Amino acid sequence: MTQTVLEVRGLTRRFGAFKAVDGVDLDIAEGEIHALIGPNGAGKTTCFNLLTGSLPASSGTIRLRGETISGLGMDRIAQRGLVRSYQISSIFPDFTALNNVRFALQQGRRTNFDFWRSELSLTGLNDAAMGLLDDLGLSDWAEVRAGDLPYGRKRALEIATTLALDPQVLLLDEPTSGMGREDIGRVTDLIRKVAAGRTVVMVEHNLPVVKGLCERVTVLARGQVIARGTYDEVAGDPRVVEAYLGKAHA
Amino acid sequence: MKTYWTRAAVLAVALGAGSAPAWAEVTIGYLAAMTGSTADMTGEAGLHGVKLAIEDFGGQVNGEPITVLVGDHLGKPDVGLSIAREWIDQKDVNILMNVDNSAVALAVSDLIRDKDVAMAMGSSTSKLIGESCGPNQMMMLLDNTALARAVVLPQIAAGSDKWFFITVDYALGHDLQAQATKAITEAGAMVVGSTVHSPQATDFSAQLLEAQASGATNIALATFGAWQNTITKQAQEFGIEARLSPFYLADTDIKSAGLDALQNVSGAIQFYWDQNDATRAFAERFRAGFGRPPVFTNAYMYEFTRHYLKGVEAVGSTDAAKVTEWMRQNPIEMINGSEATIRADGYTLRDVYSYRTKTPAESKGDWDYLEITGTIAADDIAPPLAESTCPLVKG
Amino acid sequence: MPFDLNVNLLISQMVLGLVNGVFYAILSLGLAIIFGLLGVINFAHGVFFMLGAFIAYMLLETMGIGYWGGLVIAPLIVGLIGIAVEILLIRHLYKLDHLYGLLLTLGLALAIEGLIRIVFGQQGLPYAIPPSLRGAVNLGFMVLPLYRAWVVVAGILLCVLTWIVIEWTPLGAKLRAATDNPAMVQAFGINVPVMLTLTYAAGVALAAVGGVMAAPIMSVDPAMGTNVVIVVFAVVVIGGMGSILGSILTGLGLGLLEGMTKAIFPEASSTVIFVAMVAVLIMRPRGLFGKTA
Amino acid sequence: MTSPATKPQDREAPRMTERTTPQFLGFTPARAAFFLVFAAVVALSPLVLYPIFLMKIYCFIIFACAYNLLLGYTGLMSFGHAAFFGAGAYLCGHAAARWGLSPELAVLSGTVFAGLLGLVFGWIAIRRQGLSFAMITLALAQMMYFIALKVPFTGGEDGIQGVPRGHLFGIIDLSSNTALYWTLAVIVLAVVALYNRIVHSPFGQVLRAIRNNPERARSLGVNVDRFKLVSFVISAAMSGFAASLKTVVFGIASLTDISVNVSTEVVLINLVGGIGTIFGPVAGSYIILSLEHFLSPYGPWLLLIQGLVFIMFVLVFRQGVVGGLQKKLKSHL
Repeated sequence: MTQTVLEVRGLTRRFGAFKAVDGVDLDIAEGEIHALIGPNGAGKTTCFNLLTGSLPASSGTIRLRGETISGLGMDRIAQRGLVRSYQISSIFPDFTALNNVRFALQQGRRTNFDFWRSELSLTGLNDAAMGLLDDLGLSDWAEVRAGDLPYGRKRALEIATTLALDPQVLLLDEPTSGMGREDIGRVTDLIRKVAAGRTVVMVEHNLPVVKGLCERVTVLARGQVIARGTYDEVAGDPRVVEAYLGKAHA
Repeated sequence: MKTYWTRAAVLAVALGAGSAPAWAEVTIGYLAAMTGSTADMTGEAGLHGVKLAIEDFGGQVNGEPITVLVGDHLGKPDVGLSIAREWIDQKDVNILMNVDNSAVALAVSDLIRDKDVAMAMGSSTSKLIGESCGPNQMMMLLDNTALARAVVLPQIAAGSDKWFFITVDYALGHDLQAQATKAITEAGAMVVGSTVHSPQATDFSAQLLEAQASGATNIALATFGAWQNTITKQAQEFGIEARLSPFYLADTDIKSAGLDALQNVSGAIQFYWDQNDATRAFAERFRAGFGRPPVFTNAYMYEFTRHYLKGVEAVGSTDAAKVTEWMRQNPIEMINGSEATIRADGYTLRDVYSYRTKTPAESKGDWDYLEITGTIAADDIAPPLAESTCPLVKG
Repeated sequence: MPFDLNVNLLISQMVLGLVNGVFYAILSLGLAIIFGLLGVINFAHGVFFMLGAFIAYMLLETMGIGYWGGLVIAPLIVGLIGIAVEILLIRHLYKLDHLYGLLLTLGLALAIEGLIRIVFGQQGLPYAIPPSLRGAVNLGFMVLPLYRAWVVVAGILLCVLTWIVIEWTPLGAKLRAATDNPAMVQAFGINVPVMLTLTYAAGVALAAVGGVMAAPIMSVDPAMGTNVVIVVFAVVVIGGMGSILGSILTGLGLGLLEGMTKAIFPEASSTVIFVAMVAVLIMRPRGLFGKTA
Repeated sequence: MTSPATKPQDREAPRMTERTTPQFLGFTPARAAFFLVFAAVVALSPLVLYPIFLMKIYCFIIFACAYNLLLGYTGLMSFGHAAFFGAGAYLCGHAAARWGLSPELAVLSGTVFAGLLGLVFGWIAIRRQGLSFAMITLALAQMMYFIALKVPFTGGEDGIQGVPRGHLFGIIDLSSNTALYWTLAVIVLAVVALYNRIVHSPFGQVLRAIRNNPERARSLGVNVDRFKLVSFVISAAMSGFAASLKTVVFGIASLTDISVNVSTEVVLINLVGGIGTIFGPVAGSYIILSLEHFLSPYGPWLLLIQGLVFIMFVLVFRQGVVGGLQKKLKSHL
């Protein structure tokens, strides 16, 4: 098997007495598309928040390429190449779509503290930004204020912004939620395209999308891993059926 | 409310005049705290005193109209300074009246040092007649040394031998405390303790408890205005037995705190409206326009404005040096019939009067608060010229 | 003589500090309730405190209604003003950034203070202690004026009562639920907009009760609210925003701390609360009773 | 490759054309036009208005720009800028009056001191957001006020008086109002240009991203707290700079400079002028200071009117004068 990029051991997060994530182990291999699925309240998003450092873990370790990243802030983790998108689209509403992407590209340029230089010094990034917008079908929207984009476009813009960082490991939180059928098709294609050369971990409710995209699947329920394997393997697992449909159907 | 509109009218005239060369007019700049705890006592009312004096002259002197500019320094030196500067630069002001705050007065006094402007100050910091004195600066109020003596000495003579200070944490308060402490120890009495209160304070129970614990016969209030009113009320609440000795007590304070809280207090005052027929006549005139009798700060505003205008008339110009020279050389005619003179350092030698506040039973109603019990001769309390640090005196 | 410590003096200053603490507690409690439900920091809180005192004064001067009447009527009037303010002004800002609520109430505070100064003048007005509460009790180590004893007892009772209403009654449960999730509560048929209006009114009425209680101690002064409200903000930051019990305990505790400082090191008494705030913020950024998460 | 469904909808989305707009030193044609108008007003206004009053406006323009950088472009509402204004004023006054430093060094020390204070306060306050941040800064500033009241350094309520204007770089005698006016005029124009440059730079882009969505900025690898702190310190230092100039002009540093009114005044200026605009601080300073200047003889009426202006702008004209204009002209001003 190929090398493990992301290695998680015993990841736990308590809120008071409640364990939202309870002793989760994960091994994500280089270059794979991995899905995290499970019923509502299974702890998938909390798990994401722990991986990206936006929530501190109660216990457990997270290693990225062998280096421990648990305990680092979200910005430091992002700088190391693990970047996420959000379930509810997270954009810079007052920026144009182009500027949203360009701002992410700027992060690779160490120009953040340049206060003496004109913004125009960033126009060199415009072509790269337009390229990404084009990939997501957003080129006609480049000059529109991001806050005024329709919902599906905001999601696409968020993914474009995330990709602009060229992350090694990409965490996508429900990338297709709220999208129309056609958009889902395009995003699925896009994820497949960007997965070349990088690793993708996604939380996804749309099981056909998971089935079509993901090489391996981890199923969470009540904060714990209850099954892992290929889509077909876990789909046949009685515990998974039970978790999704309740005991009566097991 | 009416007064605001009249002020607007005065201001409009002043602004209109400002654009044309106004060298011929007599321009009085009335700079006072029109907002804040002394505003009711002095601000608006003092302006009324100035206006009555102008009225005496029929609104003009030597055929030139008299204009009044009004500014609110808010008790802030920077605000006062910028208003004074603008008046001097733009409005050719001839005399600045009142400036009733030591910090503002010091700043403004410094500003006019090399300008052709006179200044009659309603502030009492001893510095103003000491190292910061000036040839065109005159002090209308008793300075802190004189005030402290006027209040303290008669009471020590009457047997008050242990003093405790509650002092506002301002330069004014500290200066007053220092002068009074000097007067007390020189007279052979004792200071048994002191405490400060912050200018933001609204509760003085801590200070009063300390005062009570010290076993003092008198609690000297080196503070004024709203703080003093609250202290007197709370002293009553705590059943404090030591006598309260305020330095600045105006009729308006008694009205505000209630005579109940301030009965049987002894002190000294420069003017009381119910002293004699002359003061009562003036009070009647003042009241007709302002709705209440004048307090001492309103009275001297009238006395000094009148004295200044007489000077302008006599000298025949508004040249500050010449007019102030005249003002020093001629006695000021006081409302109550006495006379006062301005010394070289700017201090005004005047008699003051010891008083006792009435009890609510003795009082016939609003504004009937004081009983004048004696006269303190000007020379007994004046800061000695021999000890003056004023360069004009030494040189 | 900062360190000339006298135990009697220390204890009496702490008792007197408790009087201030009661005012801090009442005010920060009102702030916390309003903040919890409306998400608005009510900068005008001090002004409503001041209005309580002024209305009590007016009731006495114009209608002869004394302290006890004032203690009931003034908060009711202020509550009505609060209703008007919420409906006419604050309501329109809920969908915006919370900071606009702060700015609006700041403007309100300036305007009301200006108005009071124009109408009542600049100087403080007298308000006598009610005859039934004159006199003093001897506690052995100090003589405590009866009125202050009353303020401490009544103030603490008022705080506890408010706390019980919020924590233990169905009304309070609805209030807390509305704070957590307005949409859900609306689905259950509780009229949330009305609840927001009444909460604001209750919060400012509480401030007015404090104002009436303060009137006989402090002079009835246009600046009395402004002076106290900034200290109360520090109390709220120390206690943790939105915590009901936290604001009560912190208010009382800081009153004690301030009293203690007056006895030991009077020069620092005006800064001690702010110093405490800095210390708490460095060690526990969410405040003493702030929720973690 | 675009199918009909991907075409922009008919609903009007405001289009910005910054990609194609030419810029010079961060000035688009619209901003340059405004800047030239401002420069012309600065050059001509002393003919009709009292120069010291104009200089006061310029000091407040600088102060308001400093504040808007933080509120309008970083999204942090401080209620404690009086602390930095006061700190700058006092140290500049102290340096000029008691150490005898030349005006440029005195102003520099005031600026640096305010910046350092900003570093400390920023470090404490930045851990909290939104309303907590506002209240903490307010309380910290109030603490500074009480300290200023107590320590002998500040001269209590007398303030530091008689601060000499001195000679700029040993050459230009600032005691003449004319020389001082033109010095201030050049400085205020330079500061507005610099402020425009900071906002429209890669650094400014980061600040605006943080204001828009701090969580997202962090997830893209931006150390949000560090940028907030840097912005806070720049704002504090600029406030100290403004206060130092004011001290040189008026010759006094006093408790007024550190009182809570200063903090609310700068918020009001920006609210009226336009939060998050370049020329909002300029317009706001002219409006609010004129209002104060002409209403100051009317005592409490000023308070009432200020309050009503606050309420009116919060309820009806949140974008401020320049913000409203910006919407009309569809160009960032």
